[in-house]
Amino acid sequence: MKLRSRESEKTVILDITGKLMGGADADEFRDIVHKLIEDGKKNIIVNLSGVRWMNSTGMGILITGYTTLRRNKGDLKLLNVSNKIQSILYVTKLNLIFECFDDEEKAVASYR
Amino acid sequence: MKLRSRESEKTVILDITGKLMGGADADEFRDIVHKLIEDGKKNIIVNLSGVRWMNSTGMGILITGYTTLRRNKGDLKLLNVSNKIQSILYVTKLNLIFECFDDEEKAVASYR
Amino acid sequence: MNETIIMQFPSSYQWLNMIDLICGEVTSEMGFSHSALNEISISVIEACTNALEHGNKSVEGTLVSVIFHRKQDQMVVEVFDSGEGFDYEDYLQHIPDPSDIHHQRGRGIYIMKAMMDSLIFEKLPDRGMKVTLIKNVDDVE
Amino acid sequence: MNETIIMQFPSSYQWLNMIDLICGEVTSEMGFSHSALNEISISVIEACTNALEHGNKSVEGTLVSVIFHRKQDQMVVEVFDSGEGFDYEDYLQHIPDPSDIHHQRGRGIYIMKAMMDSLIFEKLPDRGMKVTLIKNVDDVE
Ligand SMILES: Nc1ncnc2c1ncn2[C@@H]1O[C@H](COP(=O)(O)OP(=O)(O)O)[C@@H](O)[C@H]1O
Ligand SMILES: Nc1ncnc2c1ncn2[C@@H]1O[C@H](COP(=O)(O)OP(=O)(O)O)[C@@H](O)[C@H]1O
Repeated sequence: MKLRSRESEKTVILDITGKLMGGADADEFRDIVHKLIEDGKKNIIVNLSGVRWMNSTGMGILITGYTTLRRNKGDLKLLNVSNKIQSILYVTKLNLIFECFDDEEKAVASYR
Repeated sequence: MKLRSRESEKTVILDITGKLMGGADADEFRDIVHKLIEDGKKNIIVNLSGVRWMNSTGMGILITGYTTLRRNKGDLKLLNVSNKIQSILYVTKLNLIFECFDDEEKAVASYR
Repeated sequence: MNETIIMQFPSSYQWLNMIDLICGEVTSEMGFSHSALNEISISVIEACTNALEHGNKSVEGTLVSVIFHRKQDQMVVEVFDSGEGFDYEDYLQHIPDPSDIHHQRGRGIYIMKAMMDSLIFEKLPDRGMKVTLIKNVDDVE
Repeated sequence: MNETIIMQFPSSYQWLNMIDLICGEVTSEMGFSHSALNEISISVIEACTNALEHGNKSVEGTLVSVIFHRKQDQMVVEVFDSGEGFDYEDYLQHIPDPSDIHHQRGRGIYIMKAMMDSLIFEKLPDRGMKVTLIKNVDDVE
Protein backbone atom coordinates (compact mmCIF):
# COMPACT_ATOMS: atom_id res chain seq x y z
CA MET A 1 0.00 0.00 0.00
CA LYS A 2 1.15 3.52 -0.83
CA LEU A 3 -0.72 6.35 0.81
CA ARG A 4 -0.73 10.06 0.01
CA SER A 5 -2.76 12.54 2.01
CA ARG A 6 -4.11 15.85 0.71
CA GLU A 7 -6.78 18.31 1.80
CA SER A 8 -9.70 19.86 -0.01
CA GLU A 9 -11.97 22.29 1.89
CA LYS A 10 -12.60 20.67 5.27
CA THR A 11 -11.92 17.14 4.10
CA VAL A 12 -8.84 14.96 3.90
CA ILE A 13 -8.43 12.80 0.80
CA LEU A 14 -6.29 9.70 1.20
CA ASP A 15 -5.06 8.48 -2.19
CA ILE A 16 -4.24 4.81 -1.84
CA THR A 17 -2.36 2.89 -4.53
CA GLY A 18 -1.31 -0.73 -4.76
CA LYS A 19 -2.28 -3.47 -2.38
CA LEU A 20 -4.63 -3.19 0.58
CA MET A 21 -4.79 -6.66 2.02
CA GLY A 22 -3.47 -7.07 5.50
CA GLY A 23 -0.08 -7.41 7.13
CA ALA A 24 1.55 -4.01 7.66
CA ASP A 25 -1.24 -2.17 5.81
CA ALA A 26 -3.65 -2.50 8.75
CA ASP A 27 -1.28 -0.86 11.25
CA GLU A 28 -0.31 1.89 8.87
CA PHE A 29 -3.89 2.80 8.02
CA ARG A 30 -4.98 2.75 11.68
CA ASP A 31 -2.08 5.02 12.68
CA ILE A 32 -2.98 7.54 10.00
CA VAL A 33 -6.63 7.61 11.02
CA HIS A 34 -5.66 8.17 14.65
CA LYS A 35 -3.28 10.95 13.69
CA LEU A 36 -5.96 12.67 11.60
CA ILE A 37 -8.45 12.49 14.47
CA GLU A 38 -5.85 13.96 16.86
CA ASP A 39 -5.40 16.83 14.41
CA GLY A 40 -9.15 17.36 14.37
CA LYS A 41 -9.51 16.11 10.80
CA LYS A 42 -12.47 13.78 10.76
CA ASN A 43 -13.98 14.13 7.30
CA ILE A 44 -12.12 11.49 5.33
CA ILE A 45 -12.39 10.39 1.71
CA VAL A 46 -10.45 7.29 0.72
CA ASN A 47 -9.63 7.46 -2.98
CA LEU A 48 -9.26 3.89 -4.30
CA SER A 49 -8.65 4.74 -7.96
CA GLY A 50 -5.20 3.18 -7.63
CA VAL A 51 -6.45 -0.06 -6.06
CA ARG A 52 -7.54 -2.66 -8.62
CA TRP A 53 -8.61 -5.26 -6.08
CA MET A 54 -8.71 -5.87 -2.34
CA ASN A 55 -9.38 -8.86 -0.12
CA SER A 56 -11.73 -9.01 2.84
CA THR A 57 -8.80 -8.17 5.11
CA GLY A 58 -8.32 -4.92 3.22
CA MET A 59 -12.04 -4.27 3.52
CA GLY A 60 -11.70 -4.86 7.28
CA ILE A 61 -9.01 -2.18 7.44
CA LEU A 62 -11.45 0.33 5.91
CA ILE A 63 -14.23 -0.79 8.26
CA THR A 64 -12.06 -0.22 11.33
CA GLY A 65 -11.16 3.22 10.00
CA TYR A 66 -14.85 3.90 9.46
CA THR A 67 -15.95 2.86 12.95
CA THR A 68 -13.10 4.77 14.59
CA LEU A 69 -14.04 7.94 12.72
CA ARG A 70 -17.76 7.54 13.38
CA ARG A 71 -17.07 7.13 17.09
CA ASN A 72 -15.27 10.46 16.88
CA LYS A 73 -18.11 12.15 15.01
CA GLY A 74 -16.32 11.89 11.68
CA ASP A 75 -16.92 9.79 8.59
CA LEU A 76 -15.03 7.75 6.00
CA LYS A 77 -16.36 7.73 2.44
CA LEU A 78 -15.04 5.91 -0.61
CA LEU A 79 -14.10 7.38 -3.96
CA ASN A 80 -13.46 5.54 -7.26
CA VAL A 81 -14.27 2.01 -6.24
CA SER A 82 -13.26 -0.66 -8.83
CA ASN A 83 -15.68 -3.33 -10.06
CA LYS A 84 -14.03 -5.96 -7.91
CA ILE A 85 -14.20 -3.87 -4.76
CA GLN A 86 -17.81 -2.98 -5.56
CA SER A 87 -18.66 -6.69 -5.81
CA ILE A 88 -17.25 -7.23 -2.33
CA LEU A 89 -19.20 -4.26 -0.96
CA TYR A 90 -22.44 -5.57 -2.46
CA VAL A 91 -22.10 -9.18 -1.43
CA THR A 92 -21.31 -8.19 2.17
CA LYS A 93 -23.96 -5.41 2.19
CA LEU A 94 -21.24 -3.01 3.27
CA ASN A 95 -22.45 -0.81 0.40
CA LEU A 96 -25.16 0.24 2.87
CA ILE A 97 -22.45 1.40 5.28
CA PHE A 98 -19.94 3.16 3.05
CA GLU A 99 -20.99 6.16 1.02
CA CYS A 100 -19.34 5.76 -2.41
CA PHE A 101 -18.58 8.40 -5.05
CA ASP A 102 -17.22 8.39 -8.59
CA ASP A 103 -16.63 12.11 -8.58
CA GLU A 104 -14.20 13.79 -6.20
CA GLU A 105 -16.02 17.11 -6.22
CA LYS A 106 -19.26 15.47 -5.20
CA ALA A 107 -17.49 13.53 -2.48
CA VAL A 108 -15.97 16.73 -1.08
CA ALA A 109 -19.29 18.57 -1.42
CA SER A 110 -21.02 15.85 0.61
CA TYR A 111 -19.08 17.03 3.68
CA ARG A 112 -20.22 20.68 3.35
CA MET B 1 -4.71 -12.12 -32.77
CA LYS B 2 -7.49 -9.80 -33.86
CA LEU B 3 -6.95 -7.88 -37.07
CA ARG B 4 -8.79 -4.88 -38.44
CA SER B 5 -7.89 -3.33 -41.78
CA ARG B 6 -8.51 0.28 -42.76
CA GLU B 7 -7.18 2.62 -45.45
CA SER B 8 -5.65 6.08 -45.27
CA GLU B 9 -4.53 7.74 -48.52
CA LYS B 10 -2.68 5.05 -50.48
CA THR B 11 -1.80 2.94 -47.46
CA VAL B 12 -3.49 0.12 -45.61
CA ILE B 13 -3.28 0.17 -41.82
CA LEU B 14 -3.62 -3.18 -40.09
CA ASP B 15 -4.64 -2.73 -36.46
CA ILE B 16 -3.58 -5.81 -34.57
CA THR B 17 -4.73 -6.51 -31.04
CA GLY B 18 -3.99 -9.37 -28.68
CA LYS B 19 -1.48 -12.09 -29.26
CA LEU B 20 0.90 -12.45 -32.18
CA MET B 21 2.90 -15.56 -31.47
CA GLY B 22 2.52 -18.41 -33.91
CA GLY B 23 -0.02 -21.12 -34.53
CA ALA B 24 -2.98 -19.87 -36.53
CA ASP B 25 -1.72 -16.26 -36.50
CA ALA B 26 0.99 -17.00 -39.08
CA ASP B 27 -1.46 -18.36 -41.68
CA GLU B 28 -3.97 -15.60 -41.10
CA PHE B 29 -1.41 -12.84 -41.46
CA ARG B 30 0.14 -14.38 -44.59
CA ASP B 31 -3.29 -14.74 -46.22
CA ILE B 32 -4.13 -11.11 -45.55
CA VAL B 33 -0.83 -9.91 -46.99
CA HIS B 34 -1.37 -11.99 -50.15
CA LYS B 35 -4.91 -10.68 -50.52
CA LEU B 36 -3.72 -7.08 -50.19
CA ILE B 37 -1.02 -7.62 -52.82
CA GLU B 38 -3.60 -9.15 -55.18
CA ASP B 39 -5.73 -6.04 -54.72
CA GLY B 40 -2.73 -3.88 -55.57
CA LYS B 41 -2.39 -2.61 -52.00
CA LYS B 42 1.27 -2.78 -51.12
CA ASN B 43 1.89 0.08 -48.71
CA ILE B 44 1.22 -1.50 -45.37
CA ILE B 45 1.43 -0.12 -41.86
CA VAL B 46 1.06 -2.61 -39.02
CA ASN B 47 -0.30 -0.82 -35.96
CA LEU B 48 0.85 -2.69 -32.86
CA SER B 49 -0.66 -0.37 -30.24
CA GLY B 50 -2.87 -3.27 -29.10
CA VAL B 51 0.01 -5.76 -28.78
CA ARG B 52 1.78 -5.61 -25.43
CA TRP B 53 4.32 -8.31 -26.21
CA MET B 54 5.29 -10.74 -28.95
CA ASN B 55 7.60 -13.72 -29.21
CA SER B 56 10.19 -14.38 -31.92
CA THR B 57 7.58 -16.44 -33.78
CA GLY B 58 5.34 -13.38 -33.96
CA MET B 59 8.30 -11.36 -35.15
CA GLY B 60 8.87 -14.01 -37.84
CA ILE B 61 5.30 -13.51 -39.03
CA LEU B 62 5.99 -9.80 -39.54
CA ILE B 63 9.30 -10.56 -41.29
CA THR B 64 7.63 -12.90 -43.77
CA GLY B 65 5.02 -10.21 -44.46
CA TYR B 66 7.81 -7.71 -44.97
CA THR B 67 9.79 -9.85 -47.40
CA THR B 68 6.67 -10.79 -49.37
CA LEU B 69 5.70 -7.14 -49.74
CA ARG B 70 9.23 -6.03 -50.65
CA ARG B 71 9.39 -8.69 -53.37
CA ASN B 72 6.20 -7.13 -54.74
CA LYS B 73 7.61 -3.59 -54.57
CA GLY B 74 5.66 -2.79 -51.44
CA ASP B 75 6.70 -2.22 -47.84
CA LEU B 76 5.63 -3.06 -44.30
CA LYS B 77 6.24 -0.47 -41.59
CA LEU B 78 5.48 -0.65 -37.88
CA LEU B 79 3.45 1.77 -35.81
CA ASN B 80 3.26 2.06 -31.98
CA VAL B 81 5.80 -0.57 -31.00
CA SER B 82 5.76 -1.43 -27.25
CA ASN B 83 8.94 -1.44 -25.15
CA LYS B 84 9.08 -5.22 -25.17
CA ILE B 85 8.72 -5.45 -28.95
CA GLN B 86 11.31 -2.71 -29.35
CA SER B 87 13.76 -4.70 -27.21
CA ILE B 88 13.32 -7.68 -29.54
CA LEU B 89 13.84 -5.47 -32.62
CA TYR B 90 17.04 -4.03 -31.15
CA VAL B 91 18.62 -7.23 -29.96
CA THR B 92 18.00 -8.93 -33.32
CA LYS B 93 19.00 -5.80 -35.29
CA LEU B 94 15.67 -6.01 -37.09
CA ASN B 95 15.24 -2.35 -36.13
CA LEU B 96 17.49 -1.73 -39.15
CA ILE B 97 14.95 -3.52 -41.35
CA PHE B 98 11.59 -2.27 -40.11
CA GLU B 99 10.78 1.42 -40.28
CA CYS B 100 9.01 2.26 -37.01
CA PHE B 101 6.70 5.18 -36.18
CA ASP B 102 4.97 6.50 -33.08
CA ASP B 103 2.71 8.77 -35.07
CA GLU B 104 0.17 7.44 -37.56
CA GLU B 105 0.19 10.61 -39.67
CA LYS B 106 3.94 10.43 -40.10
CA ALA B 107 3.73 6.74 -40.98
CA VAL B 108 1.11 7.45 -43.65
CA ALA B 109 3.09 10.46 -44.92
CA SER B 110 6.18 8.28 -45.34
CA TYR B 111 4.41 6.46 -48.19
CA ARG B 112 3.60 9.67 -50.12
CA MET C 1 -9.11 -30.50 -23.61
CA ASN C 2 -6.51 -30.60 -20.84
CA GLU C 3 -6.70 -27.22 -19.20
CA THR C 4 -5.03 -27.75 -15.85
CA ILE C 5 -2.96 -24.86 -14.55
CA ILE C 6 -0.87 -25.38 -11.43
CA MET C 7 0.68 -22.64 -9.33
CA GLN C 8 2.72 -22.67 -6.14
CA PHE C 9 3.93 -19.66 -4.17
CA PRO C 10 5.42 -18.76 -0.77
CA SER C 11 3.09 -17.82 2.12
CA SER C 12 3.35 -14.08 1.70
CA TYR C 13 0.74 -11.44 0.84
CA GLN C 14 3.01 -10.08 -1.85
CA TRP C 15 2.03 -12.88 -4.24
CA LEU C 16 -1.72 -12.32 -4.08
CA ASN C 17 -1.58 -9.78 -6.88
CA MET C 18 -0.04 -12.46 -9.09
CA ILE C 19 -2.91 -14.78 -8.14
CA ASP C 20 -5.38 -12.08 -9.17
CA LEU C 21 -3.67 -11.75 -12.57
CA ILE C 22 -3.58 -15.52 -13.09
CA CYS C 23 -7.26 -15.87 -12.15
CA GLY C 24 -8.17 -13.19 -14.66
CA GLU C 25 -6.17 -14.87 -17.41
CA VAL C 26 -7.25 -18.46 -16.67
CA THR C 27 -10.94 -17.68 -16.31
CA SER C 28 -11.08 -15.53 -19.43
CA GLU C 29 -9.13 -18.16 -21.44
CA MET C 30 -11.61 -20.73 -20.17
CA GLY C 31 -14.42 -18.58 -21.50
CA PHE C 32 -15.98 -17.10 -18.37
CA SER C 33 -17.85 -13.81 -18.43
CA HIS C 34 -16.39 -10.70 -16.90
CA SER C 35 -18.57 -10.79 -13.79
CA ALA C 36 -17.95 -14.50 -13.15
CA LEU C 37 -14.26 -13.73 -13.63
CA ASN C 38 -14.37 -11.08 -10.90
CA GLU C 39 -16.17 -13.40 -8.52
CA ILE C 40 -13.75 -16.26 -9.14
CA SER C 41 -10.76 -13.99 -8.69
CA ILE C 42 -12.08 -12.43 -5.45
CA SER C 43 -12.90 -15.86 -4.02
CA VAL C 44 -9.58 -17.46 -4.96
CA ILE C 45 -7.80 -14.50 -3.35
CA GLU C 46 -9.82 -15.09 -0.16
CA ALA C 47 -8.95 -18.78 -0.16
CA CYS C 48 -5.27 -18.00 -0.73
CA THR C 49 -5.29 -15.33 1.99
CA ASN C 50 -6.66 -17.92 4.44
CA ALA C 51 -4.20 -20.58 3.26
CA LEU C 52 -1.15 -18.41 3.77
CA GLU C 53 -2.37 -16.64 6.89
CA HIS C 54 -4.41 -19.11 8.94
CA GLY C 55 -3.13 -22.33 7.36
CA ASN C 56 0.57 -21.72 6.90
CA LYS C 57 0.68 -18.88 9.48
CA SER C 58 2.97 -17.02 7.06
CA VAL C 59 5.80 -19.36 8.07
CA GLU C 60 8.86 -19.01 5.83
CA GLY C 61 9.38 -22.01 3.60
CA THR C 62 5.72 -22.99 3.47
CA LEU C 63 3.91 -22.89 0.15
CA VAL C 64 0.37 -22.38 -1.05
CA SER C 65 -0.69 -24.41 -4.10
CA VAL C 66 -3.49 -23.54 -6.47
CA ILE C 67 -4.86 -25.82 -9.19
CA PHE C 68 -7.25 -24.50 -11.79
CA HIS C 69 -9.17 -26.79 -14.10
CA ARG C 70 -12.21 -26.85 -16.27
CA LYS C 71 -14.38 -29.90 -15.65
CA GLN C 72 -17.13 -30.10 -18.25
CA ASP C 73 -19.59 -27.51 -17.03
CA GLN C 74 -17.55 -26.24 -14.13
CA MET C 75 -14.52 -24.20 -13.31
CA VAL C 76 -12.81 -25.88 -10.36
CA VAL C 77 -10.10 -24.21 -8.28
CA GLU C 78 -8.35 -26.07 -5.48
CA VAL C 79 -6.28 -24.21 -2.88
CA PHE C 80 -3.91 -26.15 -0.61
CA ASP C 81 -1.99 -25.20 2.49
CA SER C 82 0.09 -27.25 4.90
CA GLY C 83 -1.39 -26.04 8.17
CA GLU C 84 -3.41 -27.71 10.88
CA GLY C 85 -6.83 -26.95 9.46
CA PHE C 86 -9.81 -25.82 11.50
CA ASP C 87 -13.29 -26.93 12.48
CA TYR C 88 -14.99 -25.77 9.31
CA GLU C 89 -18.16 -27.76 9.92
CA ASP C 90 -18.80 -25.78 13.04
CA TYR C 91 -17.67 -22.52 11.43
CA LEU C 92 -20.01 -22.96 8.44
CA GLN C 93 -22.95 -23.21 10.86
CA HIS C 94 -22.06 -19.87 12.42
CA ILE C 95 -20.79 -17.59 9.71
CA PRO C 96 -20.94 -14.06 11.12
CA ASP C 97 -22.98 -11.30 9.47
CA PRO C 98 -20.55 -9.63 7.03
CA SER C 99 -22.27 -6.25 7.36
CA ASP C 100 -21.58 -6.11 11.11
CA ILE C 101 -19.02 -3.32 11.26
CA HIS C 102 -17.94 -4.22 14.79
CA HIS C 103 -15.86 -7.04 13.37
CA GLN C 104 -12.77 -6.20 11.38
CA ARG C 105 -12.32 -9.75 10.11
CA GLY C 106 -14.39 -12.84 9.34
CA ARG C 107 -15.82 -12.11 5.88
CA GLY C 108 -13.67 -14.35 3.67
CA ILE C 109 -15.67 -17.56 3.87
CA TYR C 110 -18.95 -15.65 3.60
CA ILE C 111 -17.75 -13.99 0.40
CA MET C 112 -16.53 -17.28 -1.11
CA LYS C 113 -19.82 -19.00 -0.32
CA ALA C 114 -21.82 -16.14 -1.77
CA MET C 115 -19.81 -15.85 -4.97
CA MET C 116 -19.14 -19.51 -5.77
CA ASP C 117 -21.67 -22.21 -6.61
CA SER C 118 -19.94 -24.62 -4.31
CA LEU C 119 -17.28 -24.34 -1.60
CA ILE C 120 -15.80 -27.51 -0.13
CA PHE C 121 -13.39 -27.75 2.81
CA GLU C 122 -11.35 -30.89 3.40
CA LYS C 123 -8.69 -31.80 5.91
CA LEU C 124 -5.85 -33.52 4.09
CA PRO C 125 -4.87 -36.99 5.40
CA ASP C 126 -1.46 -35.94 6.61
CA ARG C 127 -1.48 -32.24 7.28
CA GLY C 128 -3.01 -29.22 5.60
CA MET C 129 -6.30 -28.05 4.19
CA LYS C 130 -7.78 -28.25 0.73
CA VAL C 131 -10.44 -25.73 -0.23
CA THR C 132 -12.31 -26.38 -3.47
CA LEU C 133 -14.11 -23.53 -5.20
CA ILE C 134 -16.54 -24.37 -8.00
CA LYS C 135 -18.27 -22.04 -10.42
CA ASN C 136 -20.90 -23.47 -12.79
CA VAL C 137 -20.88 -22.96 -16.49
CA ASP C 138 -24.26 -21.22 -16.61
CA ASP C 139 -22.28 -18.15 -15.71
CA VAL C 140 -20.32 -18.62 -18.92
CA GLU C 141 -21.14 -16.23 -21.72
CA MET D 1 13.90 -15.66 1.95
CA ASN D 2 12.13 -18.48 0.20
CA GLU D 3 10.94 -16.96 -3.04
CA THR D 4 10.28 -19.97 -5.23
CA ILE D 5 7.31 -19.68 -7.55
CA ILE D 6 6.24 -22.76 -9.49
CA MET D 7 3.94 -22.77 -12.49
CA GLN D 8 2.67 -25.53 -14.76
CA PHE D 9 0.51 -25.12 -17.86
CA PRO D 10 -0.67 -27.11 -20.90
CA SER D 11 1.33 -26.97 -24.15
CA SER D 12 -0.71 -24.29 -25.83
CA TYR D 13 0.20 -20.77 -27.00
CA GLN D 14 -2.84 -19.40 -25.20
CA TRP D 15 -1.05 -19.54 -21.85
CA LEU D 16 1.96 -17.49 -22.87
CA ASN D 17 0.20 -14.26 -21.97
CA MET D 18 -0.20 -15.58 -18.44
CA ILE D 19 3.53 -16.36 -18.37
CA ASP D 20 4.24 -12.78 -19.42
CA LEU D 21 2.07 -11.47 -16.56
CA ILE D 22 3.70 -13.79 -14.03
CA CYS D 23 7.20 -12.85 -15.17
CA GLY D 24 6.33 -9.18 -14.74
CA GLU D 25 4.97 -9.74 -11.27
CA VAL D 26 7.71 -12.09 -10.06
CA THR D 27 10.60 -10.02 -11.36
CA SER D 28 9.21 -6.76 -10.01
CA GLU D 29 8.46 -8.36 -6.61
CA MET D 30 12.01 -9.68 -6.61
CA GLY D 31 13.25 -6.14 -7.16
CA PHE D 32 14.37 -6.12 -10.78
CA SER D 33 14.45 -2.95 -12.84
CA HIS D 34 11.96 -2.36 -15.59
CA SER D 35 14.36 -3.12 -18.42
CA ALA D 36 15.67 -6.31 -16.78
CA LEU D 37 12.04 -7.26 -16.22
CA ASN D 38 11.32 -6.90 -19.94
CA GLU D 39 14.35 -8.97 -20.88
CA ILE D 40 13.50 -11.73 -18.42
CA SER D 41 9.89 -11.84 -19.59
CA ILE D 42 10.81 -11.93 -23.29
CA SER D 43 13.36 -14.70 -22.68
CA VAL D 44 11.09 -16.85 -20.53
CA ILE D 45 8.39 -16.54 -23.20
CA GLU D 46 10.92 -17.77 -25.79
CA ALA D 47 11.91 -20.71 -23.62
CA CYS D 48 8.25 -21.59 -23.01
CA THR D 49 7.44 -21.25 -26.72
CA ASN D 50 10.22 -23.75 -27.50
CA ALA D 51 9.15 -26.07 -24.68
CA LEU D 52 5.56 -26.31 -25.82
CA GLU D 53 6.26 -26.24 -29.54
CA HIS D 54 9.53 -28.11 -30.16
CA GLY D 55 9.69 -30.06 -26.91
CA ASN D 56 6.11 -31.12 -26.28
CA LYS D 57 5.09 -30.64 -29.93
CA SER D 58 1.84 -29.12 -28.66
CA VAL D 59 0.64 -32.61 -27.73
CA GLU D 60 -2.52 -32.56 -25.63
CA GLY D 61 -1.94 -33.61 -22.05
CA THR D 62 1.71 -32.50 -21.97
CA LEU D 63 2.72 -29.73 -19.59
CA VAL D 64 5.36 -27.05 -19.45
CA SER D 65 6.76 -26.24 -15.99
CA VAL D 66 8.42 -23.02 -14.98
CA ILE D 67 10.25 -22.43 -11.71
CA PHE D 68 11.31 -18.94 -10.68
CA HIS D 69 13.67 -18.32 -7.82
CA ARG D 70 16.00 -15.73 -6.51
CA LYS D 71 19.41 -17.16 -5.65
CA GLN D 72 21.49 -14.55 -3.82
CA ASP D 73 22.63 -12.29 -6.63
CA GLN D 74 20.70 -13.99 -9.41
CA MET D 75 17.23 -14.47 -10.73
CA VAL D 76 17.00 -18.07 -11.95
CA VAL D 77 14.19 -19.35 -14.15
CA GLU D 78 13.99 -23.02 -15.13
CA VAL D 79 11.73 -24.17 -17.97
CA PHE D 80 10.93 -27.87 -18.36
CA ASP D 81 9.29 -29.83 -21.15
CA SER D 82 8.82 -33.57 -21.64
CA GLY D 83 10.03 -33.85 -25.22
CA GLU D 84 13.00 -35.58 -26.82
CA GLY D 85 15.39 -32.65 -26.61
CA PHE D 86 17.75 -31.58 -29.38
CA ASP D 87 21.46 -31.29 -30.10
CA TYR D 88 21.90 -27.93 -28.42
CA GLU D 89 25.67 -28.14 -28.29
CA ASP D 90 25.76 -28.22 -32.05
CA TYR D 91 23.01 -25.60 -32.36
CA LEU D 92 24.78 -23.16 -30.03
CA GLN D 93 27.84 -23.29 -32.34
CA HIS D 94 25.74 -22.28 -35.33
CA ILE D 95 23.13 -19.79 -34.17
CA PRO D 96 21.82 -18.08 -37.31
CA ASP D 97 22.04 -14.32 -37.83
CA PRO D 98 18.77 -12.96 -36.38
CA SER D 99 18.71 -10.02 -38.78
CA ASP D 100 18.64 -12.34 -41.83
CA ILE D 101 15.13 -11.70 -43.10
CA HIS D 102 15.16 -14.79 -45.31
CA HIS D 103 14.45 -16.90 -42.26
CA GLN D 104 11.07 -16.67 -40.61
CA ARG D 105 12.16 -18.63 -37.54
CA GLY D 106 15.28 -19.35 -35.54
CA ARG D 107 15.65 -16.26 -33.34
CA GLY D 108 14.50 -17.58 -29.95
CA ILE D 109 17.78 -18.94 -28.63
CA TYR D 110 19.69 -15.94 -29.99
CA ILE D 111 17.37 -13.59 -28.09
CA MET D 112 17.62 -15.58 -24.85
CA LYS D 113 21.41 -15.66 -25.05
CA ALA D 114 21.57 -11.93 -25.77
CA MET D 115 19.19 -10.91 -23.00
CA MET D 116 20.21 -13.28 -20.20
CA ASP D 117 23.55 -13.47 -18.40
CA SER D 118 23.54 -17.23 -18.68
CA LEU D 119 21.53 -19.78 -20.64
CA ILE D 120 21.98 -23.47 -19.85
CA PHE D 121 20.44 -26.40 -21.75
CA GLU D 122 20.23 -29.84 -20.18
CA LYS D 123 18.74 -33.11 -21.33
CA LEU D 124 16.82 -34.61 -18.43
CA PRO D 125 17.80 -38.17 -17.41
CA ASP D 126 14.53 -39.75 -18.46
CA ARG D 127 12.90 -37.58 -21.06
CA GLY D 128 12.54 -33.85 -21.61
CA MET D 129 14.63 -30.71 -21.60
CA LYS D 130 15.48 -28.21 -18.91
CA VAL D 131 16.46 -24.71 -19.93
CA THR D 132 17.88 -22.47 -17.19
CA LEU D 133 17.84 -18.71 -17.66
CA ILE D 134 19.89 -16.58 -15.28
CA LYS D 135 19.93 -12.83 -14.86
CA ASN D 136 22.52 -11.25 -12.55
CA VAL D 137 21.73 -8.86 -9.80
CA ASP D 138 23.81 -6.02 -11.16
CA ASP D 139 20.79 -5.36 -13.31
CA VAL D 140 18.75 -4.84 -10.15
CA GLU D 141 17.87 -1.26 -9.33
N1 LIG E 1 -6.99 -22.63 5.47
C1 LIG E 1 -7.34 -22.42 6.76
N2 LIG E 1 -6.64 -23.00 7.77
C2 LIG E 1 -6.97 -22.80 9.06
N3 LIG E 1 -7.99 -22.02 9.46
C3 LIG E 1 -8.74 -21.41 8.52
C4 LIG E 1 -8.46 -21.59 7.13
N4 LIG E 1 -9.38 -20.86 6.43
C5 LIG E 1 -10.16 -20.28 7.35
N5 LIG E 1 -9.80 -20.60 8.62
C6 LIG E 1 -10.46 -20.18 9.88
O1 LIG E 1 -11.73 -19.65 9.57
C7 LIG E 1 -11.87 -18.32 10.06
C8 LIG E 1 -12.75 -17.48 9.17
O2 LIG E 1 -12.12 -17.23 7.93
P1 LIG E 1 -12.60 -16.03 7.02
O3 LIG E 1 -14.09 -16.06 6.92
O4 LIG E 1 -11.85 -16.08 5.75
O5 LIG E 1 -12.26 -14.70 7.83
P2 LIG E 1 -10.85 -14.13 8.36
O6 LIG E 1 -9.78 -14.76 7.54
O7 LIG E 1 -10.94 -12.66 8.17
O8 LIG E 1 -10.78 -14.51 9.82
C9 LIG E 1 -10.45 -17.82 10.21
O9 LIG E 1 -10.34 -16.81 11.19
C10 LIG E 1 -9.70 -19.08 10.59
O10 LIG E 1 -9.80 -19.32 11.96
N1 LIG F 1 12.87 -27.41 -25.79
C1 LIG F 1 13.27 -27.82 -27.01
N2 LIG F 1 13.08 -29.10 -27.40
C2 LIG F 1 13.45 -29.52 -28.62
N3 LIG F 1 14.05 -28.74 -29.52
C3 LIG F 1 14.27 -27.45 -29.22
C4 LIG F 1 13.89 -26.92 -27.95
N4 LIG F 1 14.26 -25.61 -27.93
C5 LIG F 1 14.82 -25.35 -29.11
N5 LIG F 1 14.84 -26.43 -29.91
C6 LIG F 1 15.40 -26.52 -31.28
O1 LIG F 1 16.21 -25.38 -31.50
C7 LIG F 1 15.80 -24.70 -32.68
C8 LIG F 1 16.03 -23.22 -32.54
O2 LIG F 1 15.18 -22.65 -31.58
P1 LIG F 1 14.89 -21.10 -31.60
O3 LIG F 1 16.18 -20.37 -31.71
O4 LIG F 1 14.07 -20.80 -30.40
O5 LIG F 1 14.09 -20.78 -32.93
P2 LIG F 1 12.69 -21.37 -33.47
O6 LIG F 1 11.92 -21.85 -32.28
O7 LIG F 1 12.05 -20.20 -34.15
O8 LIG F 1 13.02 -22.45 -34.43
C9 LIG F 1 14.36 -25.08 -32.87
O9 LIG F 1 13.94 -25.00 -34.20
C10 LIG F 1 14.34 -26.52 -32.35
O10 LIG F 1 14.75 -27.40 -33.35
